[in-house]
Amino acid sequence: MMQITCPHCGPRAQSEFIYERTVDSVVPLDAAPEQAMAALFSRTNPRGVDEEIWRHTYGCRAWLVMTRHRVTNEISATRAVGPEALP
Amino acid sequence: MSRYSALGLLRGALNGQKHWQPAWRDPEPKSHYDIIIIGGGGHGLATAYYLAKVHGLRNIAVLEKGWIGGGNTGRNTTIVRSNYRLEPLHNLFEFGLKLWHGMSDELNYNVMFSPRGAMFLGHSDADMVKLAERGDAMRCDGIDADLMTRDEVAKLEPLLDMSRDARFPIQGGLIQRRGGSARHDAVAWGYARGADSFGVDIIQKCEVTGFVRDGNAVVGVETTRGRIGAGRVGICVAGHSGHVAAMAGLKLPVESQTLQAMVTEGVKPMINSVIMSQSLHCYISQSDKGGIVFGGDPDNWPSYAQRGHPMVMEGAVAQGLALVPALSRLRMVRTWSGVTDMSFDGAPIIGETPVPNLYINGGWCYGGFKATPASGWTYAHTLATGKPHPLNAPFSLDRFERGATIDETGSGPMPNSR
Amino acid sequence: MTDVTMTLLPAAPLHVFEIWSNPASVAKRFKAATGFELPATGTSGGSDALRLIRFEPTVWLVEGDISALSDILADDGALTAIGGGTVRIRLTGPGWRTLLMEGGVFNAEDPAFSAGCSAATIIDHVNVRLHVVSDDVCDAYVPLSFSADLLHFWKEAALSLFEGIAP
Amino acid sequence: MSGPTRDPKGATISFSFDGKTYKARAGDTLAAALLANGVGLVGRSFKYHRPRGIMTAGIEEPNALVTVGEGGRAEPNTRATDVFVYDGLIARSQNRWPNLSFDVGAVFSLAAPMLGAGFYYKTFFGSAKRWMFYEYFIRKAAGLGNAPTKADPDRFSQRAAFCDVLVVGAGPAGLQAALEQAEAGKRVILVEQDSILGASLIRDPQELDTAWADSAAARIRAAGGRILTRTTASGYWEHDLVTLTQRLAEPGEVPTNGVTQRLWHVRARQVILATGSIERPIAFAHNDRPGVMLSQAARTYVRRFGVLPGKRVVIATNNDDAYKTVQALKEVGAEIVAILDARPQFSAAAAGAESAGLPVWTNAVPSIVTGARHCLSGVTAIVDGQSKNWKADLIAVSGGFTPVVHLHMQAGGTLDWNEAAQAFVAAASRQNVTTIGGAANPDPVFPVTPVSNPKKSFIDFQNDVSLADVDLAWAEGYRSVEHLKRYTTLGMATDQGKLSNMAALGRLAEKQGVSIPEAGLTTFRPPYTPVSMGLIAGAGAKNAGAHVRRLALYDVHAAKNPIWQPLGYWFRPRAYPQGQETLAQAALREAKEVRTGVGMTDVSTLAKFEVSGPDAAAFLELICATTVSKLAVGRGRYTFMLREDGIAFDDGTVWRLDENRYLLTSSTGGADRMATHISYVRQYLCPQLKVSAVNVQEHHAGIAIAGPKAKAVMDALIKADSPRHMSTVPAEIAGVPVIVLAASYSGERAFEVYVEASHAASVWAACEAEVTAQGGSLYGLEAMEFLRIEKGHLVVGGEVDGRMTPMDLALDKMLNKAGGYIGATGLSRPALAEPGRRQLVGLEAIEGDIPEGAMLITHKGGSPHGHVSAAAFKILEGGSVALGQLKDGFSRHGEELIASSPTRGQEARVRVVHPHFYDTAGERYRD
Repeated sequence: MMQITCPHCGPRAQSEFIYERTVDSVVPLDAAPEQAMAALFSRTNPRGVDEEIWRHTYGCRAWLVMTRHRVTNEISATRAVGPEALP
Repeated sequence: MSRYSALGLLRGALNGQKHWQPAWRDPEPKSHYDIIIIGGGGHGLATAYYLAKVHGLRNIAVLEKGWIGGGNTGRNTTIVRSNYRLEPLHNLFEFGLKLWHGMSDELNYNVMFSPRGAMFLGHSDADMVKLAERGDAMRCDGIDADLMTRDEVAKLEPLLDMSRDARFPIQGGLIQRRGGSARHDAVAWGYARGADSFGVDIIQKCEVTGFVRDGNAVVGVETTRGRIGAGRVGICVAGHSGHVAAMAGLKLPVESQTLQAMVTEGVKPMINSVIMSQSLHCYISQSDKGGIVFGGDPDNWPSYAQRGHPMVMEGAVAQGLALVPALSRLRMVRTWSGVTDMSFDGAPIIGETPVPNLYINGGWCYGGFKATPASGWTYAHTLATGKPHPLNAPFSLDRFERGATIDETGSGPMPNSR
Repeated sequence: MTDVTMTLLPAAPLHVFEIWSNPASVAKRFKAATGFELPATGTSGGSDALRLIRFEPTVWLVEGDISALSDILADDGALTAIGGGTVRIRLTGPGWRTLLMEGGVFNAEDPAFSAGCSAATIIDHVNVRLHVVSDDVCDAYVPLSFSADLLHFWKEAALSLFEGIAP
Repeated sequence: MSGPTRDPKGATISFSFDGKTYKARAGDTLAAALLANGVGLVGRSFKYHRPRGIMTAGIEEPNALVTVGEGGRAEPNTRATDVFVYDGLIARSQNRWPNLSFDVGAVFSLAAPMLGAGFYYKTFFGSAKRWMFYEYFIRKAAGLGNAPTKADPDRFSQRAAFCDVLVVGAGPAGLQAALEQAEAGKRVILVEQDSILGASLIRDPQELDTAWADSAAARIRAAGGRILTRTTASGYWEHDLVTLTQRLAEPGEVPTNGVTQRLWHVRARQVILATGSIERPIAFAHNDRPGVMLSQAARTYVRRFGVLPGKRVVIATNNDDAYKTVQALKEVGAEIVAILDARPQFSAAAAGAESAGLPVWTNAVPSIVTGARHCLSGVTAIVDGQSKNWKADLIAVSGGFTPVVHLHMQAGGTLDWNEAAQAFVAAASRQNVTTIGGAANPDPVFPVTPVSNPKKSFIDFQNDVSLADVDLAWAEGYRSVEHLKRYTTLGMATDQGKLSNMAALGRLAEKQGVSIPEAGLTTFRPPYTPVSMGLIAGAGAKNAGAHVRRLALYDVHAAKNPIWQPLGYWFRPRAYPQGQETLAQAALREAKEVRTGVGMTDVSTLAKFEVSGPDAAAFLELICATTVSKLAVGRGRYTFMLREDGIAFDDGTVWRLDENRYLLTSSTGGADRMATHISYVRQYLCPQLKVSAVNVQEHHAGIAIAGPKAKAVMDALIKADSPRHMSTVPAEIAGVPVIVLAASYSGERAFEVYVEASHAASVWAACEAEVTAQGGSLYGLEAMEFLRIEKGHLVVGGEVDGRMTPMDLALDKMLNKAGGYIGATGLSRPALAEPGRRQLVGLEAIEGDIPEGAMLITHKGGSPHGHVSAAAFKILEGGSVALGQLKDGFSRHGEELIASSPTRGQEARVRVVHPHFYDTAGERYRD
């Protein structure tokens, strides 16, 4: 069980978070059909570092982007996404 | 190849079992093969075996980066069944199940396939209808499936909690009596020995590091043991499909996730079949050595780490104990994890790639072990003829973007099933 | 002897106060109108008359008199009632920290998690929002549908923690 | 030979083994107590049922496995060395029949020459059924203890903890480290699997003694540290999370407060492993017999437990540590008949022993021992190439030391080879973990090459794997260490290779002609020692980790004793039977009530979202595939939602409550998924929107009132004219503010009342009074299902099964023509428009009742063209009708098919029709 640093709440147990998808699989709202299907159905799926979208579902409910190594589980960065927020 | 038999063992009893030969050779790679299969797991070895046995090809190599059977073949819960709801799936797996029933004799290697019955439990009327629907779909296509009453379930598995006020009370089940479990390692070893006997080169500690291209076409592989030419190359490395396909510039509809399983200390027989559930996500069986083999859902986040996570394990065990409370004082003695190719409809991918001469077999999610013979048979057909076998035609790589997915659970393109 | 007790607080209106734009201006208007700052992440502010507890980056949970809040938000956010779906369970006694470690993953034993702090976490599979009222009191905001089971879990856990052998 | 003995003085508690009562001292392990009572034979091996005694004094014990406790508390395969005797402990031996002394299973030993490694793979051919015949007997012979058949009466706790430093192992090194860290102001947790701290100081008194251990412990506690005994660090996971398994009661013991074990999830900033090492056995023939014991174990029994495990003792060693055992045994009067030192030269310790008059033999390696079932009688060794014999009742062996690096390796750490110690030691780790003490600095040893008959020289004791099995696996090509392990089952027993791994690696390296580190090493995975399944499950064992979600109106329904139906984690009333009514009778009555009068039901579980802000409509037109912005204030509409791949995944209604405020409802089963979807779209995809989308699923309880008299009921309740179909008004019922929506799932004029859940009971009571006054009654989910099927309404999880597009469901006319909704691009995939897709149809029975879930086939023996997704009866006129999915179904209206359910032996002849069986014009909705 990993420890994930929520950009809002600090280090918390992975149990509070849910993985959503990789950043490269986000389908932008204005994507053309081919672009949208490529995002949905093809992954770099690296055996190394990737950027992933997680949500602090059972914590502050905010979304975050995590840079994580898929073999060692080293998390090199997390950053907040979403509307502008006060500190 | 020295033939295996009880007589052979008796002879061995007199000579200290000294007459047995290596089960497979340890050859040096040749400079060129007609077909190279990347990946010496059960699927790759079965493919090589059927290429030789069914298609008469001999100049074949299986390249394994570690030791054969060391990936998901040796890291699963050994369940064999074909009880899928959707037609392309149950047809493929049923073809495999028929091969399982003759596998030990076919390979002259006892893979200990034990058709003790694969049972899904139903916990509500709604579950029972879903189970009936699945069973009806199978029966209409000629595959065995039987609904079980509560009493029949209780008789088969006396240690299930049959109380009416259980959190998930057991109302009945759906059993596939021809399903069961097998000795996973033996499947890899048996196919390896069989393939080797036809002259297939099984080359261990030989990792593929790149593809040799002629224009767009693949004409060989670069490996840690040098360049090897090939007429056709088949990727067969489920769990790491994305990693290998990337060497050919391909992105796949696959995300790698960890699936863990565990086994308890051995006890005298207590679980008679393979127990699964329509509402819960755990599966329970007992190995011939007496350990209770236990599995659950994959970790639901991408990972190539062959390590499990306590929270996933705790969830699966809680579900299992709710079904079989008598497991409480047994002790979990070993855990293991496999890296699985989670495809974006839950079904495998077997067929051509956009790259000439390069084929792919992967995306098995957490259900690949039982498919081993069917996967090998159909992939061998595809590699030998360049065309899909009717059974694997629906499982093409391009089905996702075309919109022809085979989504057994209806959960859509995200493997975390949002 | 038991050193934590659980009490259900009476149902009361709860609102979420969400800011979707210009948070700094809203904060200014808020301070001017109420006399206290919009609380920072992981804290609460105000008094019994109006208390805001922050659990989310752009959302505050509001207890008390909300009459001034719509004007403060103006077009930069909205107020939505959610109180019907939340049960407040008050944990009283020095043992509340230990109790919250049972079936939990959040460090409620951290002394820095003190009066005026808030945190949301998961305990025995239930999403729980915590607000420390004082050294001896912590309020838990629990979804109504899970509250009966969670209360049962806490009662069993409390028995095993504080009666019999030391933890 | 008399076997082990102890002065019986001080024996105060009693226990039983195989039905016989014995006395023990408090603080004894079961192993110590059995030895003290002269019990040498404790178990039988797994494969050959060989007699086995007590080999170790720790958690690595491979042989002395017993079942402890009774009923649901019985713990099979408990190591006698890892259970402390309590008064009344009941232990039984395992894997023997009819009894331990005379075990019929021992015939397997006779067949041993046939049953080498991998013999199963080479025989028992024939059909799978034939294998199952053999397997029946194999399974019966396999396994060790019996599982309990009763439910566990005790509970298991799981608790989180956080610390600066976690120290694993409370030997001298661990205690010292914990003390330093605690007194430096760190939050420390110190764990020890034994019941006491610093136990090795009893075995090997140093300048530090147990009094020092006690004072160190007191200082650690005084500095705020937490010390847990009977606690094993069993798993080292990601980011320095360590799981600890703590025994609050011994195996089989009744716990004082209901909790028998606790699982700790400890997140540490730093972990210090002071886990020590495990002594290795030596391979010689019959080295598995009772009377063969590890040297340190013998010393432990003498010094800690006051038990003399043998009177005439042979010592076999390749290191100096065993000379401490010589000393310990001599102190209590045992006769040392020979010291077999494998080293060619006298070490200082060996020379010291010899000068003290002890019979030390160098270049001496044991080759075979003899004995009866219960004890040893003689030892033979090869000394300088010559065979020599001694009479002895105990051989204490030391083959060197294996550092406990399991946790280090679980943490992802690598290992270094220590040539002097012939052992792997912890090297680098990517986690914050260090190894100290004996585990980091094992004693030097001399490598020993076995000189014995490999067939009888065991390396994995429990699984009966001998050197010959390793040799055979090698010869057959199973040469990687993983193949070897899997082919021979070496290291797969309950001790997971703690004693056997190094011996096997040594043999493998010898065969390969390489060094041990070149031969490889298998990976250690959790758990370090076996962990009870009940502990892993924790409180979740009772409810599968899935709490029942209770309705706000649970008590109101429960008082009416309904039939409940699970729906996700919720339980909802399925029907309210009257008198002796069956479910079907009650549901039909309730449905008729709705068709002819009025009924009410609880719809609180529906997903609900309050969406407000200037961009609310724009946001909803992303989520919903229909238009939303055209709704006037006070109006609502049916809507549905698509996944990004264009497949329909939920449906519901959307209502414009105010200029900038909407209420969106969707299915119960999809509620959590929809909440995530809405949050993702709002927070991740369009953070710039001025919108607030709040999940109010539980805030509002929902009450549906439906039927021709529903309007009259509602008019009376709100004391005003009710809103017309698909309109909404705020109102008050019983003095409580509510929202009234005029929406119909049943096909009748109907309303949904949403009320803050905390006030739902009074509103429900008012509604029920009014409905009853109009002659109506409550209805449950089953009636609702009848009503909606007859009306042809969809249900998520039924017709909306995650595989159907809006076109397949005939919803495409409602799609927002402007596009822009999520899923619009996915819908353009070519195969979604190709022929052969399943499409929604109605089915009317021509003959027989249509079984739900049945397959639709054109002729007997044909492959399915579709299936029945929901079946019901026409409520007033009778007759079986259903909804289904049928290949190219839109163009097959009028066709006759068979709805076949072979698993239930049911079938019906059906006609494909339009999927609306009731009021197709929708006239009954309107006033």
